[in-house]
Amino acid sequence: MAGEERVVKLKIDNVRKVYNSQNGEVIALNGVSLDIYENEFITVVGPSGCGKSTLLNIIAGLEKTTSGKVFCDDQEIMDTGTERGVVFQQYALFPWLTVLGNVKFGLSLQGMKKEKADEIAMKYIRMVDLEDFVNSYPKELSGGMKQRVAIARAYAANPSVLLMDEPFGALDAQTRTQLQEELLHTWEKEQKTCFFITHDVDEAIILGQRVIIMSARPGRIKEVVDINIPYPRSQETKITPEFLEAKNYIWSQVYKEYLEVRK
Amino acid sequence: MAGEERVVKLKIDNVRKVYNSQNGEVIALNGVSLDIYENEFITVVGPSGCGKSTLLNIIAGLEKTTSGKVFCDDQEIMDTGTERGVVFQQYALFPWLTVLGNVKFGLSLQGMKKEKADEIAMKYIRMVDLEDFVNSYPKELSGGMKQRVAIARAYAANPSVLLMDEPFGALDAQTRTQLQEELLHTWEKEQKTCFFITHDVDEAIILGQRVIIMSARPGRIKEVVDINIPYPRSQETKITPEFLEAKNYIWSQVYKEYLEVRK
Amino acid sequence: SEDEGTSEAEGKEADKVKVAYMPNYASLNTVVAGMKIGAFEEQGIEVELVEFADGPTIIAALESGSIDVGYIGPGAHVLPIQGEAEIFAFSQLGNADEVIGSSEKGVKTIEDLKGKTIAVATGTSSETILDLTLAEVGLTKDDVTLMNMDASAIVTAMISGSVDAVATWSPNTNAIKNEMGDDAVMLSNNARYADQFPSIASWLVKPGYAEKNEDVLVRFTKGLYKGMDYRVDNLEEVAKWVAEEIAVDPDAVVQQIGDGEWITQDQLMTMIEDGTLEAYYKKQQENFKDAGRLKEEEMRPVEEYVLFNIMTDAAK
Amino acid sequence: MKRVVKIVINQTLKTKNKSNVKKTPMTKSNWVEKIPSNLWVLISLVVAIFIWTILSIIPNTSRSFPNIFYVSESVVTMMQRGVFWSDIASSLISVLVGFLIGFVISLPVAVLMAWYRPIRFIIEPWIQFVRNIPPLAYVPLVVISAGVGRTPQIIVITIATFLTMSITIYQGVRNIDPTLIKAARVLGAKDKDIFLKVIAPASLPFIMTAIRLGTAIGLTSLIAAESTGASAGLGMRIRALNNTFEASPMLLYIIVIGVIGLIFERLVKLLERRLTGWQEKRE
Amino acid sequence: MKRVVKIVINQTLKTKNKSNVKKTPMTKSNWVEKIPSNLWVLISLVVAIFIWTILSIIPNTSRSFPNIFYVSESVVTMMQRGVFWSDIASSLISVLVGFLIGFVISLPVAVLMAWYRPIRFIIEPWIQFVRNIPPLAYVPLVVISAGVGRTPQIIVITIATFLTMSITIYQGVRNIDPTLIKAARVLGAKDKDIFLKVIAPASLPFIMTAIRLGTAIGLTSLIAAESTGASAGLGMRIRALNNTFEASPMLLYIIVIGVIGLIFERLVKLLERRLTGWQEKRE
Ligand SMILES: Nc1ncnc2c1ncn2[C@@H]1O[C@H](COP(=O)(O)OP(=O)(O)OP(=O)(O)O)[C@@H](O)[C@H]1O
Ligand SMILES: Nc1ncnc2c1ncn2[C@@H]1O[C@H](COP(=O)(O)OP(=O)(O)OP(=O)(O)O)[C@@H](O)[C@H]1O
Ligand SMILES: [Mg+2]
Ligand SMILES: [Mg+2]
Repeated sequence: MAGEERVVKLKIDNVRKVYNSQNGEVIALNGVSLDIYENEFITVVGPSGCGKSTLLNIIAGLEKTTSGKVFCDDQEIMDTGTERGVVFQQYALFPWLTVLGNVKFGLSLQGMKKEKADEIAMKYIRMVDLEDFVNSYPKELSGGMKQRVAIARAYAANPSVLLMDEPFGALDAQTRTQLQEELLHTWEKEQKTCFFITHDVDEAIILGQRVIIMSARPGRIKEVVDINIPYPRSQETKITPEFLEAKNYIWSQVYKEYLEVRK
Repeated sequence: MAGEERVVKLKIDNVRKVYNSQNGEVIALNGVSLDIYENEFITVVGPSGCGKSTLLNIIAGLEKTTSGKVFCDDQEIMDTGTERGVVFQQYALFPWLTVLGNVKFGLSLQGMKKEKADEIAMKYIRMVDLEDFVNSYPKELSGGMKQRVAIARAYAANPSVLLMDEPFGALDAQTRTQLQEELLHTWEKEQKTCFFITHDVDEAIILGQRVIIMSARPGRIKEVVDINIPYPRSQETKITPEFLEAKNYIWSQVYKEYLEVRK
Repeated sequence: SEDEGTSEAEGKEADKVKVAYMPNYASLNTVVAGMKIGAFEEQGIEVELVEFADGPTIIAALESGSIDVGYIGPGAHVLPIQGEAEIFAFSQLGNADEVIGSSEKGVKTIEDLKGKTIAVATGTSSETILDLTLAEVGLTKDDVTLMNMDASAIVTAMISGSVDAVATWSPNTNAIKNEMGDDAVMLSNNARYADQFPSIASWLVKPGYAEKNEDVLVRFTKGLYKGMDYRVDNLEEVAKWVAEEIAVDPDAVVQQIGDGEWITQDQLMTMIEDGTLEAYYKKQQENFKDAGRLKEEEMRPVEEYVLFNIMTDAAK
Repeated sequence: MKRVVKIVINQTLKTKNKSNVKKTPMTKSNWVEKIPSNLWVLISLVVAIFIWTILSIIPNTSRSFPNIFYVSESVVTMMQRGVFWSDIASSLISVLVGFLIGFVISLPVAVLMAWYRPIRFIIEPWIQFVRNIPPLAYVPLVVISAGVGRTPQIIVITIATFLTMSITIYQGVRNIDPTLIKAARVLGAKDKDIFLKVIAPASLPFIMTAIRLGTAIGLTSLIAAESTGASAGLGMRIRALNNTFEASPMLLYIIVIGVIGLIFERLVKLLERRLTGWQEKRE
Repeated sequence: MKRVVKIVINQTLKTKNKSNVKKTPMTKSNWVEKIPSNLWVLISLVVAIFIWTILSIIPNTSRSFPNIFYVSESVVTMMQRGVFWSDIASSLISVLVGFLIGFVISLPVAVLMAWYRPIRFIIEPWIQFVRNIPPLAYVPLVVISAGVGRTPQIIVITIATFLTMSITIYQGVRNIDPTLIKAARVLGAKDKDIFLKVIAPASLPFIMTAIRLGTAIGLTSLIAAESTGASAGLGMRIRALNNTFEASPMLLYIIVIGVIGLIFERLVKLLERRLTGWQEKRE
């Protein structure tokens, strides 16, 4: 995947983000710069509160920077855009819509005809293997199924960038593993630029081409680790020496950060 | 652990349980008999709806049998009793009590003096490594911490039988693994008769001395598998050939059951 | 309360009488005057006042036995006729109801009412006066638009010009006149129909009470008489006492002085002797029957429910 | 292997739903469970009529509780007077229109309160303030500004229902999960879409509660509302019948109001089941 | 390794709590955020007084809205008449006692309704039925059975508050997680313990809502309650002042009711924060 001529998809340029809260200012991000290439799979780890979600929200256009800019396809990001899809940790499905209704929500907004929207939505519902549940409401689905719907919904809007904020954080191990594999599989088929936040170092390594390690107070990029494990990867990858080496290294770095935060 | 002279702690004798629901009778359990020995660790697997929870509730005294009897220490079980503690899947902590208040709930009910109750409760709070959170309310705890409180609460009442209904079902993988190890550790120190329901075959094998496989419609005991892996067990046990053999065997049996249910 | 013979019960503990009233001059003037001049004390009676918003609730309180005597206006007299209560004293002929037109809206005479919107509280004596007023010029309720509303809302409706005329009672009428000045034209009032529709107000007890407590009742009536006589000569002073009792503006109560024909004990005795009083009550029965509120078979002799003997005994 | 995992997920799911069903934990006796709910309604009715009959026999209460025959008779009486149906119709119109306007106003007010702190801080205390004042107390004010007839009746009911509904809906909108709004935005929703397609459906359960409270308050404010001037109406007639001491038709009218309330309640329940079936009940 | 895992848990936890803070998603302007809430109350007050002053100038409304000076003056008037404090005291006693009795009755009724189907089926429809009837309509009935004075006032308020509170608490008890009850039973709790140590605290949030609704309804029923015969009281005085068309003291009394309502609201909020701080807010 690491071809020679790489196009920069997302350019994060010296971003600073300060929140004003009752207890004074909180510097959530400071001097964050990063180029993310087209079709690249970036994973992000770091202690809680280091600004991972803030960065993702800025890329998504859900929050504004205090200073610095973010570009997508050389266009400055000012607002949300359908070329940047987001998958949230808590699924964020619309509980009053069926699986189908959720997946085609974005399509209907774009004024697409019902038949066409249904057709596209069904394609992605099949992709996540939920064709038996098209007309089910979210409350009738298990956590893993809900997250699959969220992924299908993000895919259906056909974004070129997929931003995921700990999408598997709330799932049990089995489901989590399974969804990781499905995600990898889909990404290998239909490449998109992925920005994937996780607390789980294993997950970061098994998915990412580069792992971004962030540090807190203020949130900065501490290190970028290249993961040179070839795709297709699977759960077996976890026992390869490359994996274990990367894991040990990243753990130690993240662990330091955790200790830092505790102080 | 498998000593020569084994005392029967729980005797389940030809239990049948029928529920009357709007759609007619549901036979939840039929002809279930089992002897559980003192200090034994029993794990139970089986498809959903095969009556695992029903059996546990009957042993706990929360439900009555339709026919058949259950004995604890040769005494017929007619009601709940503090010698049989239960840990529920959804934690079932009292949200209006602190960690300490939850753990000593049962002790206070038994009319124990405040100081004594506090002392005993603290012992078990330390056991589950939550001494920093004594005065926190459940809402301030993560899922894993809540489940630890539930376990401490069950232990504090000093039951000789511990009934657990998918206690780790809602936890993420890391926490789950950690709690499994803690539970094993505690059980090795302070032996109790454990009856542990799970959906996770790995979990059933790593914890149990015997794995009960149940089958559905009506709920019966399909097979009892002895796990001859010596304690102390740990996560490394999962790569031993004994473990893998047991896993393959039980998976295949359970899988058959699942297919059965689907039909 | 069952003491023997002696009516002047000095040195003995006073008998307590709970009196139900409505917060206006007509209802309170005799009792308050009697209390202030010590007329009840003299009779060994301690009066406790309880305020009510309307007659129906007073009747209900009377029935439950939680008050002893109550003041009621004309509308509630159907109940004593039906045997639900007994009248032990006449209070006054009311002159509080008026039909008022708004000259601005073109209602200057009774004839002008045709086709207009008139506010009235249904079931009250004001409604009857309105009926009589309309009948005088050959109109019926069908010739006008009736708005049934709460007494207080009637005033605001009239002043704000939402209705063309009203039929209501004092103090609402005073408030309307105060606010509208010359624009408010009084078209008719009770006095105009006194012979057709006597607006009788009376004092009530529940059936059987008088029999058991005749002595107390007579003494209470004696107190009332003293209050009546004092009142006739001191209308304004009594108005101020009433205002004090119900904690409202004294001027507002003074304006209510014209609400009735205030009589003395002697005048009352004359009315009893020459049969005028009985005639009023009889007429009242007929009016109820005509209005469909009383059935033919429910009509009965006045002396069965008006206890003339209490009134005459008290005058001795 | 993958297949198995999937089945496990489905199974877990089933367990979850099942647990929604067994709500009441403690019912023990079995024959009680078997009595159908229609029969219960009947039993409840019989008990009530029995108590009523007793009240109509006790001398003290008999005048206010005429027995059931007199009350049924008075249906005929009131129909002969030609007011029974027009009273019901008039009150229904006032309550429904007042309720609808109150509802329509409370929706945007609730949303504005939830979104904009200044509006919340300025409006909320006043809503809370007026909410505790008996509607009868502001009847004269309404008559001054709106005259007599249908309008002020509707206004009184609008005010009373608005106060309660806006607070209820406001709490609902406040409780909307902000990620739902974010999710809609990243899928390309504009402010209008967010209002119509997220805020509105997401606050439906609270809107339903508001509707339920609103209709009840509309009915209990009926007497106050119709004291602003009415030529027909249940509340106005109750006052008039009270003035003329006609206990039977008065009790009849009180019962009519109660029955209308029950019918509203059922309708709202029906609506609720249809509109918020997607809602996840508490675990 | 274990240590790290534990930290991760704590961190996750922090994130969770944090997310409770950012409730309103859409507030954009920053200076608005900085105005302290006390200032907002002041602004709100100023706006209201401004509107009031305008109303007192417009000829049409000026009679019912005397300006603020007249109204303040009437505090003195009513004190001179010697009724101001006794009216407030009397109404407070009626409302509080009525509310308390209503509350004390509604607790067991709610629990019984939640636990026993027969009781639920028999009682619930009647509560729903009476709930929609204006309290003024049953005032005569109350007077007949309870006489005059404090008792019937309290009874009217008790009925009105009971109806709403029992339904609210009942829904709360119904919603109690049955596993909590099971958990208590296996720890040796008897029926009494379950009631006192599980049902009672678990339904506290709903009880709080019930209290809030109950006090509001107690106040709005004040005029109805005090029309049963009273010697002092805010509602009864409002009627009397209404009869004599004294707009200033009447408006004053209306404001007093509103203020009492606000004070109750604050007290309940305080109580709520103390008693249900453990409650997990919706994610
Ligand atoms: N709306 C806000 N107002 C004030 N401070 C905020 C806000 N959102 C985030 N912060 C602060 O900014 C910092 C970064 O938050 P962010 O949510 O980006 O962290 P994170 O890395 O995603 O953490 P986690 O791993 O727990 O999700 C934290 O200190 C947080 O308290
Ligand atoms: N209260 C009840 N009323 C009627 N049927 C019930 C009741 N409780 C359980 N059942 C039925 O009894 C059967 C066994 O249920 P049980 O909860 O014991 O299954 P389980 O093995 O614990 O399932 P799971 O793995 O999903 O927890 C199911 O078919 C269920 O539908
Ligand atoms: Mg985050
Ligand atoms: Mg189960």
